[in-house]
Amino acid sequence: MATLHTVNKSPFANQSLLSCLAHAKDGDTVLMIEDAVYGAASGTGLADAMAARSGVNLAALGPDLAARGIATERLLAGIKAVDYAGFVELAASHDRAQAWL
Amino acid sequence: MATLHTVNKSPFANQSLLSCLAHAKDGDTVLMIEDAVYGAASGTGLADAMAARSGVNLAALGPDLAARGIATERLLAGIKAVDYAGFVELAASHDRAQAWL
Amino acid sequence: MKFGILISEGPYTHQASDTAYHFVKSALEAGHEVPRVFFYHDGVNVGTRLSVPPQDERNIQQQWSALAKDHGVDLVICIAAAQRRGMLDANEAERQGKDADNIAEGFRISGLGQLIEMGIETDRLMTFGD
Amino acid sequence: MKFGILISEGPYTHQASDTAYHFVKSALEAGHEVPRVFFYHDGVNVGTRLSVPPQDERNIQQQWSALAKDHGVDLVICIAAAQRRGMLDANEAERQGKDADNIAEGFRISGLGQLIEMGIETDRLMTFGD
Amino acid sequence: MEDDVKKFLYVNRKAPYGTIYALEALEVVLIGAAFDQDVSLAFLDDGVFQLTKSQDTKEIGVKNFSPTFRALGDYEVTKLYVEKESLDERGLTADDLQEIMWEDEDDDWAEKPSIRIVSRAEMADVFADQDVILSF
Amino acid sequence: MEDDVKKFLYVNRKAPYGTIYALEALEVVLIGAAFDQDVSLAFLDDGVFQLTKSQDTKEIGVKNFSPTFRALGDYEVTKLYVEKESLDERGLTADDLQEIMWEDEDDDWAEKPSIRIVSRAEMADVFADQDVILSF
Repeated sequence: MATLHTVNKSPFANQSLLSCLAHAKDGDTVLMIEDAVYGAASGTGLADAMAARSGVNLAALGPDLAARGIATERLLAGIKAVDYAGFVELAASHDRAQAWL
Repeated sequence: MATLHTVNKSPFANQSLLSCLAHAKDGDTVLMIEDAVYGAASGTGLADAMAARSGVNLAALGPDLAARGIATERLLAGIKAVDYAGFVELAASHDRAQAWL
Repeated sequence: MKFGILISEGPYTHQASDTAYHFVKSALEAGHEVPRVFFYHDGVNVGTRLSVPPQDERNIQQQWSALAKDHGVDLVICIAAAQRRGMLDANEAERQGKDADNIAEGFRISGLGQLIEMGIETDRLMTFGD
Repeated sequence: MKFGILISEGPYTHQASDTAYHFVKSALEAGHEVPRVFFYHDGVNVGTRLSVPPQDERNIQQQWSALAKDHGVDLVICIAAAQRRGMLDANEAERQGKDADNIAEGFRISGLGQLIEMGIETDRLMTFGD
Repeated sequence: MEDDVKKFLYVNRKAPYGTIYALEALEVVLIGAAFDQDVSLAFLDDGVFQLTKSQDTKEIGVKNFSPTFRALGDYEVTKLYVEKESLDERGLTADDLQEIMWEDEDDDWAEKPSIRIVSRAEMADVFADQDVILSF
Repeated sequence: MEDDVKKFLYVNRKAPYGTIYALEALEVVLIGAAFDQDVSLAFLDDGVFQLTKSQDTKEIGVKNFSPTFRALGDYEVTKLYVEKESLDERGLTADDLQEIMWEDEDDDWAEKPSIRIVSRAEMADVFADQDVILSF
């Protein structure tokens, strides 16, 4: 009974990603889309907060990463890039979706 | 040659107020309007960050405080409540206005 | 699986309606059903037929209207949100005494009950907003 | 003193256009001049004459149109932002081959140069957005 | 509870008045109440500001919709979860929130509070227990 | 500099593509360049993301406007202030940004970089030196 959480705001401007991570349960997936994908990069001031939630699956939308020039090599360890079809699969394979607007 | 800075986003959700405070110069005024007035209340997790910028004049828009149920007694020490006419006076008496959107 | 889609932001200004479009297209290609998309808040503005985006940009309204036509997706604009924001169909325009309407083909105006119904009748509700 | 006003968000969804309205009214009451208000981004949506807000809510478009009439404030909607978002006057509708227009009285559509000109010719530029 | 009843959660994370999301979320809740589903509301992050007392919007010229929360009991919307950590960070306590009551017809119409202050961990449990989550 | 020239600053604090502000800000800069004012651009907070290399928007179906920054020199827009602290927090260095050049006609058309990396304190000085500040 896992939840797919989607976050779409830059974590450098907005608290939504941190709030989402604080509420996600082990086994849930947090998918970063749109401006939230900036949170998927390594070497930022947020990397520690992201790494701390080790029980949660982290993913980022590849088309949004590419649009923002974030190469796959720059992703934090453990973050999986998915395309729109992968987004649909995640939505279908979890029991509910929660958007952190 | 002072600047009137306006901030309109809740500092609990968004970094704009903190960024504004980090860039305001001594003698400038930071006016909190709309959802930013939540930052003017005492007893919050942000009160220390607000108090640290002692060279900057802090003000909050009274009509927005009232709308959000923040009584004048709850304001942080040193924050002045102004009405729309006071907002206009601040805009006229400073040399420029900068909106932190 | 049946997906219900809620779009809460307007076109061009926020990426929400673009992301939703790519999600819906991919879901349909994967064999899922998307019986309805509900437009709420500024999302109602997606349905205007009066927009003229630059020629080198996508036309968001036309993308949605094409999905409605090709896949029978029911595009519902919330009437209460639409009234505040000046989105009207011919019926509403007449009822409100307005001299023009602006809803594009494939979109229809209806009540918030359609959103709840979508939540009840689909397997998964996806929200795209800001 | 002459104030120029830039409004960057749409009506009802964000408070920006309300705050700007109260600011402009107070500035005029204090004897200042507000020669122009420029509507950009979703701010262009303030100028639709098709909105029908609930009866117990303010009518934002009518508030602005009244200021234009009573105080000669020039309400300018950016043409490029308006085209993306489906805001047209009768001329633009004809030029673009659209069958309807939706700009309210007191508003006019013009280019971004009017924003720069406002910055040059006023003493203080105030921005209301999100 | 019948099998065709779904658990609907309305999640409120935004402050009122600066944007319209809080008001339009409440409009969905009122319409949704007619559908006989199992409805809960969650207030966390800036959403807790929606429930504060003494809101007076006269001077900003915007409708004060906060009294409507007190009418939710009449619509059989009686579960308003409010996150304690969100209150704490904002310098608020339960006393700063409106009193919102409902009448329990199974308990001789006793008046009971609709607001349930929960921890962040309990809020996460509320989220994980839903069929449909509507976020505003 | 003539007396009727004002110092215009365009402040960019938002990331591209998630919202349209960055693109529409650039459209103002291009039009504004025709007015012979003293123009500067500031990039801080998430605004620094606008200038990064290798943006490829094909899959999101949105126009990639990042190459337009490289054309600003042709419009005599040659002062792009970028805040170092904002880069640092985001794990970026000057090497992650596009090379944006302009030709100095007073110096035998020498190519010079338009991007000037400044500290937060220097950015505050840039702000305090303006006549008109347009924020996006």
